[in-house]
Amino acid sequence: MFKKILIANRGEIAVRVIRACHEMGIAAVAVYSEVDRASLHVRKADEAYPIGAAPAAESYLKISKILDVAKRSGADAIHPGYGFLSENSGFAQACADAGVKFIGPTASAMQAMGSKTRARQAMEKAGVPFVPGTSHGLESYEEASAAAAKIGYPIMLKAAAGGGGKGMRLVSGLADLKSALDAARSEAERSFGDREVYIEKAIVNPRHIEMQILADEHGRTVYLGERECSLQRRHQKVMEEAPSPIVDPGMRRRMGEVAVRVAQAAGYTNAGTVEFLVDQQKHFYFLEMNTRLQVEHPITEIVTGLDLVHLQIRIAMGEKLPFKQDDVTIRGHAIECRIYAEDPDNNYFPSPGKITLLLAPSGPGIRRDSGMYEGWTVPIDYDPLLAKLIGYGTDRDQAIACLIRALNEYFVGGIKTNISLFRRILRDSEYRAARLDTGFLDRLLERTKIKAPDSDAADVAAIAAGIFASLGVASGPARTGAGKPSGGQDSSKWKATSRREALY
Amino acid sequence: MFKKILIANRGEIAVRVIRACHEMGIAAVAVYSEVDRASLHVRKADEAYPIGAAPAAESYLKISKILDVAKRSGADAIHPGYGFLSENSGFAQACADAGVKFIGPTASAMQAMGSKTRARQAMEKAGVPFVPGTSHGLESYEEASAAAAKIGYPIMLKAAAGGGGKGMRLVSGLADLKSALDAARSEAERSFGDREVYIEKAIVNPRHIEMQILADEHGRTVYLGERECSLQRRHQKVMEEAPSPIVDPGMRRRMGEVAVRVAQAAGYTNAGTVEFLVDQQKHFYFLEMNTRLQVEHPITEIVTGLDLVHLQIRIAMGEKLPFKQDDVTIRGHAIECRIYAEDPDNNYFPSPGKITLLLAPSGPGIRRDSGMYEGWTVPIDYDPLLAKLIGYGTDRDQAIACLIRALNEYFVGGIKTNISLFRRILRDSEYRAARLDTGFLDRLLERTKIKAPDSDAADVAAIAAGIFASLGVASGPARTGAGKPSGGQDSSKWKATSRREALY
Amino acid sequence: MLYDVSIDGRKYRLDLSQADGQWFCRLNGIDLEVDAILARPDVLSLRIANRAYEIKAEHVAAELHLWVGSARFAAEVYDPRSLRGRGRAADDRGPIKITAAMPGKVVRVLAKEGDQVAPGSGIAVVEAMKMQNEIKSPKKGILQKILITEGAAVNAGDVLAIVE
Amino acid sequence: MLYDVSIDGRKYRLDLSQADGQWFCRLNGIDLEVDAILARPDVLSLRIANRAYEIKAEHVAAELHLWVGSARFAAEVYDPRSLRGRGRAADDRGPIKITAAMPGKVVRVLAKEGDQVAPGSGIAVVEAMKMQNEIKSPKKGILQKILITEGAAVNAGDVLAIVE
Repeated sequence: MFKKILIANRGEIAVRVIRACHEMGIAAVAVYSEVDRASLHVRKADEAYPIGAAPAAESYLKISKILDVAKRSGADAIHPGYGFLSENSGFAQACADAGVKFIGPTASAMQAMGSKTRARQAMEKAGVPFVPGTSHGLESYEEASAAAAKIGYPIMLKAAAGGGGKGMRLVSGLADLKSALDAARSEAERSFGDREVYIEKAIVNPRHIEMQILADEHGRTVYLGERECSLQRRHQKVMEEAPSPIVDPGMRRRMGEVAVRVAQAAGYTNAGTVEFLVDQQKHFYFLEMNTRLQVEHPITEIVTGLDLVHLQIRIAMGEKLPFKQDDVTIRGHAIECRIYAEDPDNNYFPSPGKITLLLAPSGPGIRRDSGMYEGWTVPIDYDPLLAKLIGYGTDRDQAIACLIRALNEYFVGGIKTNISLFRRILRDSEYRAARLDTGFLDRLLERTKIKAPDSDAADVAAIAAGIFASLGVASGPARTGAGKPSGGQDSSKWKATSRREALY
Repeated sequence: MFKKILIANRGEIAVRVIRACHEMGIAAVAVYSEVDRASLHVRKADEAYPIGAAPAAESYLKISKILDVAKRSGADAIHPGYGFLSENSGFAQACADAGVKFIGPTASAMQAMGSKTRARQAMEKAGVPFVPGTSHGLESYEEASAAAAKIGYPIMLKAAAGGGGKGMRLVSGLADLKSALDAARSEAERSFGDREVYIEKAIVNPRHIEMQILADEHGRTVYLGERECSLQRRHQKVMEEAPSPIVDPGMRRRMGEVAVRVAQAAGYTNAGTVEFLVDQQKHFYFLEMNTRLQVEHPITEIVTGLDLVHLQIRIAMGEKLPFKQDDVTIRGHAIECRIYAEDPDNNYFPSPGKITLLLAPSGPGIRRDSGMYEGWTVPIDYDPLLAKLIGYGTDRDQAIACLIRALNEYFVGGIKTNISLFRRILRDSEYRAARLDTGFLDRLLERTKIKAPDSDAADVAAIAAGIFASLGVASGPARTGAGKPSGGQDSSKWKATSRREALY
Repeated sequence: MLYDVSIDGRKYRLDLSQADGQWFCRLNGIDLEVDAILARPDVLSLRIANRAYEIKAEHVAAELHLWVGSARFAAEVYDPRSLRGRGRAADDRGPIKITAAMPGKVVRVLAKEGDQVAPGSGIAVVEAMKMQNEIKSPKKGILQKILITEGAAVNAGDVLAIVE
Repeated sequence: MLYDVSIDGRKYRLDLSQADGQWFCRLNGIDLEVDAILARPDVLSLRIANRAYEIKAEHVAAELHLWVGSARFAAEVYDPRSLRGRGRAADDRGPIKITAAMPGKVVRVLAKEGDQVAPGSGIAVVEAMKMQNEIKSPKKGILQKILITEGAAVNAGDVLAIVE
């Protein structure tokens, strides 16, 4: 049994893991950088240790400092959360060497999944489906046209040495193959000094669907159903749901069994996620494995009724999984919104700052995992994820209805957030019809956002403005919170507004 | 389809119904008494109408005023919540007469269940089990001893005209019967002018378990599983859980089928609850039917994955139930704590007043249905229920763990609450072993509460006291909220504490 | 800054100062490594030698309560350089104000000015949320003043009577 | 009390007073039945002819935003008896302060004092949360003053430059 766990992370995920520790009667040790002293995970922990300056490289990514805290605090285990050191096999190994249990897979399993080529070799042996392709360089146009005919158009030409889109060409038919092959080869030559290109089937408008697995240290691996993660902006997930609207029980079992084979081939233990691309005919192809807890794990928790962080800790303590594959049931529907400090009116640029007012939703069908509080100043140094709002219901429509209601209750004053984006998505008719793919969100954002001129609401705002002014009680951003005394100057802003002159 | 629903209630249940309305795209109309202008349900509603002075008889119980608001606002339907007019068949009838749909059973079904004798007649016809007894007056000692022998000791003698414990005697064996019969008869004579007494089997340490049912207006009635409600203080429920730890699938089906028969015998529609007493051999006996939504409905929602208020509204709109009995599944475990404004150190006396600080729990396994907010003054005029905290998990132990964690996060400053009571219950070994009955809580409260002298925590408090004082930022109860401007006087309390003299 | 602190009646001498965001803390002569952030006006995030605490401050009538986790303490802070107002809180001598613990309505007044009262003697009955609560004298003495009448509304902290 | 109110640039004349907890409200000459409670310092529960609204006030740098439900409005309130400070917000003449919309670090300064700038000309690049944002001139003019240097930290609302 662990008596004390160090959480090598910050923000909402650190709070989430601290809560699990407290539920299991385990003391929670927080670490924090200079700008995170006032962060919620420090407030909620049993012990808290400073580990350095704001840049992650000097604090949250600093293995020696974190292991030093583990030693000083006497922690039995370390939970890495997601991001930071969570997929760093060197860290997992360093924990093992220091005699502290890393709550996650072994370093060797992480390495097996971390290297693309080693992963592909292991996966091919396990019969895992990849995107069809030649997987070796093409000698000639004739070989290319034969291979393309076999795979079927559209196809993608890719530089063997490549990356970042260089040497890549989408080819929709034989007519375009010759010129595309020449162009790709010369671009590959120029970019990488290597003109070798290969062919892969082009997946048009794919879905991104992932499968959660859990593996104990006694050889049992189970899958807990899929998550639909197609809503992305700049390859970042924005909103996820479980189950996927297109996955039926048969497809779930097939994907789940592949995911279990992937994990077993790598000797994987603890929680992990196998990501797939899914084409319009519902063929699925292995993409990669995330060897950690995912941001979006709560939606799986809700539809399965399991607590993944409890199970992670129990697995790390050497317990056997307390259920079998057949005991896992999927019931209801859950959708997660990632609430970011970013400005929807300014191309979703990060918007750190002080939270002057926070009205948080609750009630039926709502789970809220948050790392923020009223009065807290969001630091500029890290990922701008503030909280996750999860809506759930008997079915997808009800989960959507619940989320819209809760988003309307959610108010984060003083900084910009992407809350309005979720309202837009959830009301979109394509979204409601579950016609999702990885291009969905870019298309939605390209459509001009028509701001309906709501003159009634403007009239209401005019009256409210006068009432606020006459009550003389509105307050500036410095009113409450972290380190600053309150009081005394509350009405000054109003005066500033009503009396300012010139320079504007 | 309803376009607008009036909620004839206040507090957390009004907020809960408003949320359901918003989720279904229905406008919500609030009513409020003079002392409830600042209450949360008024903030959250689309329209809000004052209906009179603080005493419920002049506002929330005033049928004419509520129907007048329904008319003025153009509401299609009225949701009564629980308490107030929710079980008033006259109100249900008045709604029907006014052409406004009452979201609940018909007036005649309410009357059928409201009258004990009519209900018993109907239930006997439907084969519903009652506590065994003679159900008619005993002519002689011989008749009494024969009946008692047949029923089996212990038995209870009860005055036929009785109530309030008068003319009641618990008899544990034949030796005591004669004197008890004489005493009961003469007490009944003195109290009610009628010496008739009858015998009922005494249920020693019963459990109180209730069954949720739903009936649509097309003849389908289903049961949604039971709730264990044995934790009571002064016959008021304090904490409920679903499922009951002693009910297995077979017993659930038997109780559920009886509950469905009860509802059908009364021509019942919409949501209702059939209450049972359960003895130590798990025999269950019909107690009464609550013809409304229960306070504790959320725990059923969580273990079934259904939303009872949505379903109430859909049934009232004439929809058919969207599922059959076989589709209802019970998964996981949920426990509800009723957070009351009452003082555990002063015999749970109500403690209204201003909430100066509110830290509310959230995260995994937590649902919170609340009617309070920071800055709000809890009025003295109504039931002191502030909020409901529901913990859930894969099993009972996990739900308990989650609740303890959340209760530790919950802080309501400025008024007293019973939060500490739940921590005590949840840590009690009898409770954790699920050995519950209606006497459990009284026995727990009788045990002396040993306040562990925590000198470490006292040292911490001493340091904190000094830091608060040196920051000069602590605040009096008038700092924020409802109607009062903030600021300026925040440090005065500290001065009052450090400078006060005499008279103390 | 030097403070005399009383926590549930237990006395502490606290020497506390702050410079450049660093705290210096000596409690009853022992130096402690302390670090504090006011997360919200009544919420203190406190670290003492790397142990983390969340302290909530609560003002009920004239009293200050501090919550360390779920344990509540009555706290008093004095400036020991002031000669007044110290060490008399637990003292039974002198007049005592009887205050209302919660808002409510005075239903009955049970004693009159000049009455001899014993500890536990009823002074008045106050009703709130349909429950009645008897307000009792905390000590033996003479009822010097009654400041309420039947039917009056009282707020938490209002002085109801003074026992000499 | 008479107010000139601007909501997203739309002008209102508002006459507002309060007596005995009752509000008197006339908006652009029309009398309205209004009732308001300040639930929290920045949250107003407002009733207008029985319609209920929750209004949130937000102060971003020198600006006031009011949220009616999920719609945000930029609000300005003036006392019309004051001759100053009115009706110039939308005016393009006169110097304009360029302020930082969020806290961050100045990565590059793109112009120097005395430069001619056009609307959209880059003035500086500010980085926050690993993303870079170019600060642009809102109008044509001469860069009168630059108040930042490369590497400097800025807070939301800080004046970065002034365009004449």
